[in-house]
Amino acid sequence: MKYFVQVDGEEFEVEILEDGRVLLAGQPVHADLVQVHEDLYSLLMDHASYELMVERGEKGYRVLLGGVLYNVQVEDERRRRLLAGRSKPAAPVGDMHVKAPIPGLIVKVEVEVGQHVRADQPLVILEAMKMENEIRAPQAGIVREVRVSPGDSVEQGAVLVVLG
Amino acid sequence: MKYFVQVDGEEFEVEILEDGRVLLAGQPVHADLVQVHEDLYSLLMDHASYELMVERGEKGYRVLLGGVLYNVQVEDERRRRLLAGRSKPAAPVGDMHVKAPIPGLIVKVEVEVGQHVRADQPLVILEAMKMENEIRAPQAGIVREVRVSPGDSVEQGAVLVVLG
Amino acid sequence: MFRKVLVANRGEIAVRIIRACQELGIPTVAVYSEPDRLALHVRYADEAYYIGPAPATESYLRMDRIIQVAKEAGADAIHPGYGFLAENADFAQACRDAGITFIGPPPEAIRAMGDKVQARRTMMAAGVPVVPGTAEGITDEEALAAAETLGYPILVKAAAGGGGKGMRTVHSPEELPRALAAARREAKAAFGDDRVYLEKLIHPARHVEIQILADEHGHVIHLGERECSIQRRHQKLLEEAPSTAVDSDLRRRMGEVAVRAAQAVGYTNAGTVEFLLGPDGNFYFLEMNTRLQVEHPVTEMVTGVDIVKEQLFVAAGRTLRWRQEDIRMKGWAIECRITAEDPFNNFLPTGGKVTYLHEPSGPGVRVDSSLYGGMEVSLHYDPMVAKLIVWGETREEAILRMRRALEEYRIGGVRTSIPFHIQVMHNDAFIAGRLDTRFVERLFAEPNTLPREPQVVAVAAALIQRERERRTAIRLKPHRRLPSPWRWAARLEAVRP
Amino acid sequence: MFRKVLVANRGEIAVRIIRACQELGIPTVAVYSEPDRLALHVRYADEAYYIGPAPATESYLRMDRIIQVAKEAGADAIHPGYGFLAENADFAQACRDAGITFIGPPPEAIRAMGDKVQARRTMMAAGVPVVPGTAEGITDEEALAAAETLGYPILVKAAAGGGGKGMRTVHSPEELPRALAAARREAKAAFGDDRVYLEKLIHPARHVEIQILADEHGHVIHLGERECSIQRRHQKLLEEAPSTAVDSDLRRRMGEVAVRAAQAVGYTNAGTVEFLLGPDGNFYFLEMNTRLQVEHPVTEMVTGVDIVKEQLFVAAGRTLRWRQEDIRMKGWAIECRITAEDPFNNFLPTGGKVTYLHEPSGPGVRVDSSLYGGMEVSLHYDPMVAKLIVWGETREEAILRMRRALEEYRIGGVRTSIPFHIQVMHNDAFIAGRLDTRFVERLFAEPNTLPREPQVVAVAAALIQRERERRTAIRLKPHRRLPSPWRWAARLEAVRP
Repeated sequence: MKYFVQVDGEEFEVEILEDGRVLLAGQPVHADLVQVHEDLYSLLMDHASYELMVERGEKGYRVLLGGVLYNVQVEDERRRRLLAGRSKPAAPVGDMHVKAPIPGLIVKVEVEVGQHVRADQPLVILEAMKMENEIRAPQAGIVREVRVSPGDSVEQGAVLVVLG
Repeated sequence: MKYFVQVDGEEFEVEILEDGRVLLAGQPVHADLVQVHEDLYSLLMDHASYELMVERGEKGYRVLLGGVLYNVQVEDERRRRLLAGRSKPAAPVGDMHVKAPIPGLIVKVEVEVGQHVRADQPLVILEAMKMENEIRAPQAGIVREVRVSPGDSVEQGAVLVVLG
Repeated sequence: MFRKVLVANRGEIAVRIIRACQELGIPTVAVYSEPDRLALHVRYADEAYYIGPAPATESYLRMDRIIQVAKEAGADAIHPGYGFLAENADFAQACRDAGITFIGPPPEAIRAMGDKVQARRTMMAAGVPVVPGTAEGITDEEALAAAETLGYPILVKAAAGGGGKGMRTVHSPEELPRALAAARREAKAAFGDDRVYLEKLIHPARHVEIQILADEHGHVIHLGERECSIQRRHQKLLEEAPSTAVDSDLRRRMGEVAVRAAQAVGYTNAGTVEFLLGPDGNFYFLEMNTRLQVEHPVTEMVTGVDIVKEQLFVAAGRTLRWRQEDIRMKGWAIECRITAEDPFNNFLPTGGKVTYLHEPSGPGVRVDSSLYGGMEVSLHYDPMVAKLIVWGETREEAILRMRRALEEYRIGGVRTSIPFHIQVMHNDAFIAGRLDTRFVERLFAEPNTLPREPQVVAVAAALIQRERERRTAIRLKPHRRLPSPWRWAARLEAVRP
Repeated sequence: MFRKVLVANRGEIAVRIIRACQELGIPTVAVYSEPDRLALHVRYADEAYYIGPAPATESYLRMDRIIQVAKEAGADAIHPGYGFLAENADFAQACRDAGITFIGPPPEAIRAMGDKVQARRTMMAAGVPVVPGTAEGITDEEALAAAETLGYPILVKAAAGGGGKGMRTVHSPEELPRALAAARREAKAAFGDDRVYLEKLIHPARHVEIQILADEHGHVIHLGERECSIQRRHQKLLEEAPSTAVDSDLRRRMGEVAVRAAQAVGYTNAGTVEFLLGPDGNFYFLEMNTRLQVEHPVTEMVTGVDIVKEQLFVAAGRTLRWRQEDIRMKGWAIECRITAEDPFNNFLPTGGKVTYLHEPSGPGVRVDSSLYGGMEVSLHYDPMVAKLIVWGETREEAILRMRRALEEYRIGGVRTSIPFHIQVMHNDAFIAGRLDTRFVERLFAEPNTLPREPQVVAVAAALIQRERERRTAIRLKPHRRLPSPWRWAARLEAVRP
């Protein structure tokens, strides 16, 4: 089976043969991966020893290796063939929900409905762990909704602002 | 429910009421036991803090606390009532199987069938971990069977000698 | 010595203090809140008392309850650790009134240093250099005028503050009103007091502090400096001792000033005098932390003095066991604060269950930790869950040792600051010892220079994905035998290139 | 310095050596057998090569394969650790022939010390005192006669021996034939050589050894002594430095003799000269271990010298970084060997899976360990899985620190020697420093004096039993809601006595 692996946007083709042999971009590599515990893996690749922490998310894997974080998506050849007929998935459209990353208290709301915001512009100030945390816009857009007011307590994951 | 707990042969009566209160020999104690992980427990008893390693065996519990090992059997009042009509369980009768505590190689057999042995007398010499280990008689008796010969490889739990 | 010591804290510092007591043969009493029932400090102490639900105001900040527990348990001394009640003069006074020794300075010294403006005045009178600034409790209008006189950039600080809370840097008059408002809000929330004051910003500055020990018989010594410039939003992340900016002459001068500062307020027990060290070698008193510091271990590693044990001796009325001339710094120590924060997501605090834990050890490595396998990291408390400290003969050895220790540290289930520290240990400016309080800001502005191995990650991810698919396939065909163990070997020599 | 170092070992010592290399910036190559794929040394090294199945003769003892891996990986040096190939002169020679540096003494020195009888002769010629005894390879009849001359008790020892294998103590002529037979059998099995010899038993004796460091430029120094009297069946269980029986004068004299012993065989690198120290202060050469010792960390803790790094420097041809007068012992260090053996069942080796692991840490604690959560402890190798080492300002502090560290150490799923060490740390003779090689024998003859808490155990067992019954009951009534978390609180203040 062939896998197309996106590592921080860079694509690698990894083929795993039925007998366990591994080809990276068509070249054989000697790869031995063993799970140590849940998210912890040991990989020996051409005798080099690596330890990886692998978190599974909705969109793929979040891999930590040697202090560097990699965001990884894996697609196998069957799935790629299935999708080949269709157009490439477009950039995300529709509204973007900005959520509270931790539970806390809304101290201040910095934007109003209808306002244009730049990427990284502060939207809301959330107090948690006794510190004020600025919640910033993940991308540019227009504020469609503001769902919180100063003094509100919010749970983790609560939608604070909707950008369009 | 009342529990009769034998700790290294000494009996303690522990009553656990429906509401969770605990009485030790009829006296209330403030006891809060929480499992940390599998065999590891934290107990707060009248505010004193203890950590116990508890292994479950066939015959009861093997408890390690502060470097001391306790062999523990627990019987609840229902079971005790059931057994009350019967005579006390007699001392073990019948044959005693002396087993290999670790896998290894039989180096020497020190006894013969028919021989009287004292408790703690060497029966067999088992080489394991490159050391010779003397397997001794757990109690006095007569050698009924010798199931191994020098040169035999034995698995853990293999019967070496039967005492009667 | 004390009959029994109550530790009025949680986390790694409670464990640290309990260990010191055990090593002196003193029984200990822990207190704990609802989520801390299984915390290491509860399990390691001789006795433990429940004091309330998770919020600190209902448990670890309940002076009345803690003193009541001390009485009930027969404890004749209380160690407050850091944070919570450690710099609360009322608590120190309440202990004294209850006939219990507060293991720390007298309430008068806490008060004298606790009010930042009064402390400045006292220090100026004692001949201790201070950063130019304003009086406390100024209005926004006064602040605008004072800032013009001092010259930008300036710092807005909370009068009752500490630990970076209620503190803001301001570069221009336009930013000032917003910064004042934010600082007042934070200060109000954290301390119930929204008074602020201004200070000239020394730039580029290092944050260098001097550890003090003082007994009740008039002896005050210092244990040299700690370099604490690596901070994010005024929170220290990483400390070392000694500092690459301090030579023996500067150490002696800063030490003498720090001793004078402690003497000026009748200080006893352990404390820390924080200085800003300017690029010209001038240093300015910032504040005195009238308690044990988080970063005390780096000083212990280079001086061989066990600061917590010394606190216990001194609080019991003993004479300091060390004279100034006995104190020598040997080698180099570095501490990384391991926090449950995601360095790849703006250091947001992360909770969760610790599913796997493997802490580093071996020569020259010390871990002061509150972690255990199965622990639920609570968002109710400070995100610092452990401290990794190393010692080396030289700074180079300490850095290499810290790298290997960080690489060995495995915490499953909770995101931590470990990758941040790995990055620092490979940063050229850090390795060269070129530090100031803007270090972290610059670090985040630069691209990460750690070697990237995307092809390794790609192969691992493909193998993991294949196994997931295989498991799914096996679940659909329950009669097929599950291969065990979970493993793929591609060891056939034939495929080797 | 070396380009790349291959570590020809496993377990904690492989980890120890890899850490030292990492801290010097030297890449490392691990080798591993089938069951060791996930061992820490494999995961911590830069590279790892599979060398064969579990039995050591097919993996860690395969000289040819190890040298082949070194060549393939481009390693220019091999560290043998201890055990396996560490004292194998043929291996040292094979490395030399392959152009690879053997990190240890030259093969000639290994040979000279490896043959116990030749070593005795060499030592006597060099003026090193030795225990009276016979030549090697004596017959049983010769042994009986010689024993009469030497006087009982005597020791039967294997000519090719080491580590207590093939060794027996004999108190009377009647016991001798059986002891000779057993010693020959063990020696044959372990070394393929059943020759034995006799030695007078010094009694009561301490086992005290001197650590040596020697470079290739004629410098030999010693790092003081280690006390290793706490042994069971000639296997060391616990070591300390310094020894309570050695003052500075005796240390100087033993050190000088040890240096002379090393010089007599042209020794280089790290080594240890073992002595028996009699009650009269006389000491006798026992043997020289021509390798790194298990217990080297206690010397590191009191001298500040990193012995493994020094081995690497010296093997690379550098001059020793220390002169004899630079070496000072500071404080006290104790090491407990943590083995997978059941101290409540005659120290029988125990295998199994490590289901929970929490290793101690904090000030003054070092753990050199091969353990990790999920590890399968294999019966194929030495049962020592970790070493717990503490340092204290004084011996008393070291003992108290060791107690708390042992109490913190939690290994689930595998029985270990930890309870034995707790008992030692509470033993009056140990605390008083009254040690000799019969210490363990006496300890087991005495009743355990640790405080017993049967009532605590009874309450815990009843609560656990109730929970088991409740769970069973719940399984029978699936609609009843399972109380969660698994916990019983009896906190109602009403029940407090």
